[in-house]
Amino acid sequence: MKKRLGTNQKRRRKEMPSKPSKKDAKRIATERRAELLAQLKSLGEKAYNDLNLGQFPQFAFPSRSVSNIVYDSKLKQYVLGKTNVKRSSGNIKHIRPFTQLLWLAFFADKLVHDGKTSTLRDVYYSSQAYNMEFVDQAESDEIITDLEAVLSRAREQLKIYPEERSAIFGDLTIEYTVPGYEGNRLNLSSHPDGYLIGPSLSTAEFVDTSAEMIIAVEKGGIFTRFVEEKVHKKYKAILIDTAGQAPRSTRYMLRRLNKELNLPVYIMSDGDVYGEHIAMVIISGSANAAHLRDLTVPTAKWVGVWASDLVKYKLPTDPMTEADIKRAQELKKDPRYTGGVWQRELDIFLKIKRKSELEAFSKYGLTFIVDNYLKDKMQEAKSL
Amino acid sequence: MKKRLGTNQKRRRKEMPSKPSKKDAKRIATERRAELLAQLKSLGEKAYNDLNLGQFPQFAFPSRSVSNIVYDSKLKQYVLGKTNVKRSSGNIKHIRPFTQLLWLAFFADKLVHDGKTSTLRDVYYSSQAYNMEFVDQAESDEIITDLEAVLSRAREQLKIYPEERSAIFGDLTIEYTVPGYEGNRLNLSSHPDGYLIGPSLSTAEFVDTSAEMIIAVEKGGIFTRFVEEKVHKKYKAILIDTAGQAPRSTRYMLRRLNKELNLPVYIMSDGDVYGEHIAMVIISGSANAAHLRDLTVPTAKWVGVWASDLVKYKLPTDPMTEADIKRAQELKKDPRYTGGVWQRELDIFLKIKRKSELEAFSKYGLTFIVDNYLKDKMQEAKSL
Amino acid sequence: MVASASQKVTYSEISPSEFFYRNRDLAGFSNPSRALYTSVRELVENSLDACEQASILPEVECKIEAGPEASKAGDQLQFILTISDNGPGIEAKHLPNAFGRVFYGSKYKLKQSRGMFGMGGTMAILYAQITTNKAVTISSCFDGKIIHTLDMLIDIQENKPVILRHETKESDGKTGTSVRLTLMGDYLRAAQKIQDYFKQTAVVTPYADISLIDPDGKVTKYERATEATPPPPTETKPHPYGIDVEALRRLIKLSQDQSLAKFMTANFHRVGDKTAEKFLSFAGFEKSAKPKSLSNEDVVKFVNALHQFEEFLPPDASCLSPLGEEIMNAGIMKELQPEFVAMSVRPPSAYSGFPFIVEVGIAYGGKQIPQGVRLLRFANRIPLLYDEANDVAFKVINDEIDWKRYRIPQDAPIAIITHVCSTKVPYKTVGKEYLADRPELERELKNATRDILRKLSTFLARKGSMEFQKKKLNIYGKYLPLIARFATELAGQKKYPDYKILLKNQVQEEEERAAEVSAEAPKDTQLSLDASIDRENKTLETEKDSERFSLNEEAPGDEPEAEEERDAF
Amino acid sequence: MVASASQKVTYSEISPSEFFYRNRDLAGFSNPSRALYTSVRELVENSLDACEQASILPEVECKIEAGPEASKAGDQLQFILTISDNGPGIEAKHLPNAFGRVFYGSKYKLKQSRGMFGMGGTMAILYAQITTNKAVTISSCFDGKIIHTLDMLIDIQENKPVILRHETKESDGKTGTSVRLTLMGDYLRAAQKIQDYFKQTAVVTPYADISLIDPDGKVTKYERATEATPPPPTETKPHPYGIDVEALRRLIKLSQDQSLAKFMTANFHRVGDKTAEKFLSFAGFEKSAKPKSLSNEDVVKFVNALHQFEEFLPPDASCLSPLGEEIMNAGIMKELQPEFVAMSVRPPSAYSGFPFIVEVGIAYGGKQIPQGVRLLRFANRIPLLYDEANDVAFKVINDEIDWKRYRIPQDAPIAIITHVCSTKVPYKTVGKEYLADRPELERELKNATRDILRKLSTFLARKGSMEFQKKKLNIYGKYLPLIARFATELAGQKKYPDYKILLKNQVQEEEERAAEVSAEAPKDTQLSLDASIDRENKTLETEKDSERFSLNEEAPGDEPEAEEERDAF
Repeated sequence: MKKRLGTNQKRRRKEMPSKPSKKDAKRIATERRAELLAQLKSLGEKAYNDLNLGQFPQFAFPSRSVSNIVYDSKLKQYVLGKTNVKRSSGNIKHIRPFTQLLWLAFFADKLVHDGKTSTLRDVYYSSQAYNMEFVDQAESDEIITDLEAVLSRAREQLKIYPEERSAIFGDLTIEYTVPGYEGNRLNLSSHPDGYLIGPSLSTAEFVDTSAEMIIAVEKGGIFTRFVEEKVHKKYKAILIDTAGQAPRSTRYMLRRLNKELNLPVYIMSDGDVYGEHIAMVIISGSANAAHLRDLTVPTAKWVGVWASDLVKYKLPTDPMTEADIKRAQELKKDPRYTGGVWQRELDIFLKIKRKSELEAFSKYGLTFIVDNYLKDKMQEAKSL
Repeated sequence: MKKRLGTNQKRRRKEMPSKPSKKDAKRIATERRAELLAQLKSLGEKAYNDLNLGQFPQFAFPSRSVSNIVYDSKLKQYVLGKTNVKRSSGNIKHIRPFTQLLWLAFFADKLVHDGKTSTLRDVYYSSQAYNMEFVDQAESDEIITDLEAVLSRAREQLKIYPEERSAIFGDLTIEYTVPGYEGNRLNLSSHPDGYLIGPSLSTAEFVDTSAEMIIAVEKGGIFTRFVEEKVHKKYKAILIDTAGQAPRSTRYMLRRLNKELNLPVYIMSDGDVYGEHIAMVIISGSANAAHLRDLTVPTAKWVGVWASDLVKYKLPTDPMTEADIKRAQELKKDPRYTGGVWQRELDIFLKIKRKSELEAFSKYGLTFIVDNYLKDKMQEAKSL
Repeated sequence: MVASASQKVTYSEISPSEFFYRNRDLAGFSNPSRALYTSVRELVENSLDACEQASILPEVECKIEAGPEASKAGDQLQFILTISDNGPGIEAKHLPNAFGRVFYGSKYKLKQSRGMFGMGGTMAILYAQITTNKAVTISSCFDGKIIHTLDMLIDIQENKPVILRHETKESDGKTGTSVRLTLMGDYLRAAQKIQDYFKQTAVVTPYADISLIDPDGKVTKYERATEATPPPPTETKPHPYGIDVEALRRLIKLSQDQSLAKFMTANFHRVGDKTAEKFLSFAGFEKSAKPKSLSNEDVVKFVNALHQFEEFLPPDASCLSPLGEEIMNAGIMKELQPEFVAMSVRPPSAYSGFPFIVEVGIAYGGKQIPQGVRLLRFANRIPLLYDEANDVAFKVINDEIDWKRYRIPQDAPIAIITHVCSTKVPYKTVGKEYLADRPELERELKNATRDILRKLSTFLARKGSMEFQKKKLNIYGKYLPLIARFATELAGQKKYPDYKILLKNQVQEEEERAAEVSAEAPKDTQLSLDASIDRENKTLETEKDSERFSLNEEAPGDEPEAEEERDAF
Repeated sequence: MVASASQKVTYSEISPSEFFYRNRDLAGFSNPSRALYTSVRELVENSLDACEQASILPEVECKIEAGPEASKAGDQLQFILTISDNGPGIEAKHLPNAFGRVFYGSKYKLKQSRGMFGMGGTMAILYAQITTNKAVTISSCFDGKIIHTLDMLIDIQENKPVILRHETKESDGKTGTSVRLTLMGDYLRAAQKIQDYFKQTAVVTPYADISLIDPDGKVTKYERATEATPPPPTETKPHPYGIDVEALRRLIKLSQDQSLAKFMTANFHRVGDKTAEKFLSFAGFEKSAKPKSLSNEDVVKFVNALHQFEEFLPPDASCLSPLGEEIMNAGIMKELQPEFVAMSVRPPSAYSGFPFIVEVGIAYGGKQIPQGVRLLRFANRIPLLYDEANDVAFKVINDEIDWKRYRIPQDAPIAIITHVCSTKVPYKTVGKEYLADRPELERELKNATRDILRKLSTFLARKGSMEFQKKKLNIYGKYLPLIARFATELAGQKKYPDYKILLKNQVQEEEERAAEVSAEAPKDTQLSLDASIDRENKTLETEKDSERFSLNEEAPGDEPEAEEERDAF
């Protein structure tokens, strides 16, 4: 199958910082894969040798307990500290999770070898083929995170994907690397309902774009509204629907769009503390993923909905719940939240004790959010 | 923007029962729109005239109370009976919902005129621009359903969409009718992560396909697995991810694929009573939408996961909860569930009191579900 | 083990005062705080009883003084307790025994009084004596001329008073009694209960002037709010249902009557010639038989028949002295200052032959009553402060009333006042703290409570109905213009239709309807209308219910369960 | 209203039996079912008390016969109740008063007995008489030679026995007493309580042979399970803390002692020369002062000092007769047949000068004990069946024990048996149904309960530890081969490594460790190990905890709160 390039070539195309050739893309992918396989194999060899020496094999990896999660103000994200934990098969309390972890390494090795993807749920069930079992999916998810920490690699590299459905739309041509589609290209403005960001899009290479910015929104309804109101044309923007808290693959995608295409990222989320935190996690990452890199966009800008916008635009609001208030107070102490807009808006939330959401602008008509609010905000963003 | 047709034209293309020309598509759309606008206007005129006559205006529409939901065994779906309810502005208890209903008709009229879409949430907020208000979204959703009943039209025709995210993948070329994309064509096999079924896909016309069947699955993970294992090629199938209970727009899409392209529909859902019911709702519709037509696929086949498959394939299972059992007992009495496989499988569920899900086949390896289970089932489906 | 030789067993007799000395917890003297409270209470009740028996408007003063610091022991301290009243006084010859002898008193009658066991005052004096070894000082003027003053101890082993001093002096014409005793007590712990006791006593005796002077000299006055008093209770003959074999034997022994028929009318409550005759025929006795001729077996047969005969009249209330609506109202208004008060006085009833009357009052709102339901219990005008959860009234209010029926908000500020008066209150303990759940009593309490709740419900509905009128006007005023606007725009018209006449008509009509409805509130219709108003207050749940209800009204084919039973998908 | 002329007030005295006749609810005779139960119980307790005082292994028979149908009245029926024992008998001269006079008896002593108020038997007879008018028949043989049989009524007004018949006949050498009375009762309603009463009595008197013959003639036998009996209780002198002014006055009056020091050692419990001297100096009295020289004020001062002096020895247990572990164990094993039983007998303690001992037993498992915690309460060997929720033991077990500490599953089948014995049990009512929450009693109950729960906890932990060994073997056997397989495949090897030696070593090592641990169970380590075994039983929650715990053990820098406090995203 072959795809033609998008047809709007008359527009000024964004210069690719380093246009990768098809060959390059393939080579890079192959190298990455070999490196990963070597890492997995060495885990097996270590355990094998230990057993032959009459020793109980063990894993050591960075502790993910709160006391070992520290904020790296240079990286502007949470990272793990120096404390390691040991999981030994010689300890009756460890032998089960140890075996699970080793099995998972073995299973991931097979996935990578076979070029297959799987879901978190698949992993939970697949264990049974090997006389391994998990009490529930929470237990297997936990082991997957352990393996991420052991390898310092995201589960997506191990071909394990969660079932999450964020979407993208805009003038970006990509080239697939997944089996059967290698070399195929697609322009992401061709389907106005948006493209799901799944395994194949996550692993695609970027070929060409005329976009000058990325606008990420929290909700599908607003994403559709933005497409309908042609925000992608008016602002030369690639639109991303994070569908709530942005999944890792989407954060990875945002980072790549930012780094590889040198596009600024703007985030528009609901007018509550969770919305503020959705923006923050895109920018500075989460504590849960402190053991991983390459999931942050330090230069991204949160443009709304701010607590101050609730007042300024007289939006319909709901009262904040006890939980909302507690969350706001916690975030105020969070090292990621130092400085400017972050503290200011938290303070306003805590003062007005109200919250709102993006759809609330419909009070002023459906197009207000694009024609007025977004416009104001993009103006304002220049000074951020 | 222009799209070329998919390149696999060497395959036998499915004959379109009536290949609509571009003009036809446009004409049909225009006619539909005019009809809808006339219907809305007449609502306004009736109220206007009543007021001028010194009478309290009122609406009459079919009651949606359980006693008025009856099973039509010819249509094989639930329909509303003959009982009408009246909502009069002269009744202190009705005046508020009456006004809301009239406002909604007015608002929908604007949407259709302006060619905009909106979400259920947008409607909730938009009311405020008109001094109308809803206590919460549940209230506005209820009024939207009332208007559906008054007009006998689905909310999607009024340009009101829920935020639901089902997806489609396979060799189907469509032509958009949404503003800005009129006439654009797209082949739905070009993005292996799948296409979101949103407003633009819902309103697109079908142009061309080589597919011979539709396979609808309940979950994104299985959808991705099917794409990865090339089920679309092996079975010449269009794949649909219903993302749980199929949204109305997806059921409408399934019906159109079935009717317009004459493609058989096969449904594969989780091995529990909810899975069975997901299949049933695609086939025979829901009681909630008894006031609407054109949302059923009476010839669709449910091929799994059956309760008997749990036993046959020795799947990992969980015990059914009290709620599961109660649900199964209710469904046994449901008129849609008369006959063959439906009753039989409910009986087995109630006997073994266990449930499972599609991913459970991963116990036998990731490809088992396609290489073995799907194969068995498509064989079996011939006799259904 | 083989049975060894018998140990020596010795027998002895003890006096009644010795018994209660040894087991004083039984009478409410279990610890220094409870003892102080009980002493105050028993003596105040004696005073009130005395005044009321004599139809005197009571004036009672209770003074609690701290004794010398030196007399302190732990948290306890010597207190001097003085209770004075303006009652009829006690004849000098009865004075020593009335206060110095257990089982001696004026209360062993079939007659309503606060005291039941006739030993409260004596127990207080006994307790004072055994804790401080001090004599009690009793002053009383009976004839309005001479005041007798006694200093007295009790010889507990012999159950008799020991008089240490007897003085007389002239009176200024007033009668009354005063008791002054010194006891070890714990005022700190008792203070709250004592204050509650007086406060609640004031609710049911608004015709009394009561003062409390506490150890700091602080005076709390509960002033007379009405001069209306309940009629003094009178003694009554026993009701047939309350007769046991022993009682019948005694009556026969004393009787001079020549026939059973006469014997019955002379000795039994509310038994006339006709009833006596019917009964004797029912029981199988000759009406002319001589009472004294009955054999032992006859007596038992007679008593069993008394309990089974169903045509005796219920006891009348002449021997009882309920508070009545007026007095209870005055008491509640005075002490609780509620926004609304209602009473229900039940007709006389009886358990085991003892007549009783239940009176229940309800007070709602105002500044003093906190949110939630508070229960104030009284029996023969005594406030019952302890062991609420064991009381039959508590059981009735918490378990047997379907509060939802009355549509009273859960956290409404309510006080329920229950008063049970009887010639014999069925206390479960000598400490007089809670009433047994006799079925007859339970039934009457339930009926009275339902009655007052209905009244409160009506009041609240009427109150709601007034606000309803205003709201309705607003609603039509709000929605009709909107309807006009949307209809105009949707129809593509330019000019608004004239909806103002509609507005006027409708409001008048609705006002009339609401007025009718509120006159017979509370009813479902009324409340459903209210509910639809409540939408405006954003209470969706109620709103949905009323919506469905109204649809059903007009389309009777509809079923109200629609929402819940609809298909899950 | 103006005060009207005084009404005539009349005074009268009533006898103790008259008082309790009028207020019989106070003694537990409030209705026909309760009265039947109370009669059975009071008479059986008299019999048991008599046997134990005489160190005779008790044999008691209780027979309940239905009276003639004709005597029926409603649900009530005449019953003939006969209680016979093999006790020491009662001397003929005491026989009439012991059963026919209220406040006359052998129990007015500072000595442990089931009876407290000395009127249970008399009240049963009185109740029988007033409901059926039948005389009671009492037979007793005291000397082993002559049996005296009396037919007797009570003159209630005079509180004295009226003997209708007195016969004697020769005995076969056995002593004992039998009481036969006819009363109106409601057996249907009382049956359950009566059966519970006997069943529970059997738990605490396993040395007694008790038979119950019900109205249908069905015989239930509670047979002797042990010949061990508790030592018979003896009389004791009063403890200084229990002395009040009245008591001191009486002692002084009777005393012939020449000095206060001698007076104290002669009259007070556990007061020797040294303590007397110390106390007198503390209280400010001359040790050589004559007791009779004390003034009234001195007496009060003396008593206050007695209560404040802190160096008196606590009362000893010589006057008490606890059951002891052996007897209680026998009783519990016999009646409840549990899988595990443990006892805790507390050292003697005292409240207000009355010595008491708390004994608590726990029974776990077996076929008879249902799931959940059941409480069986006893006081001086009497089962307490009514008003459980008011009892101090109920309060302790429900509110004051932190059950989580003992890691006993919530629905474990447990019976807790509490026994309080004292020279004076702090009942709250004459009906003897529940104990007051005296702080000293509460404390002892708490300590004893904690003790038995610790024992049960240890038992359960050991039981768990045995199963633990087997499970551990399974776990290593399961996972080591898997580890070998995955390591081999991942490393791309062909041959499995030899992991079997590891398996063998590890299991031995673990067995030793587990053995140590179980010997000192229950500890956190043990339970944490158990928990990790529980993973296999799919309890993830516990599992996660233990996982975290173990990681921390080895990497002390880790904090255990990791999971909960992690960022929500």
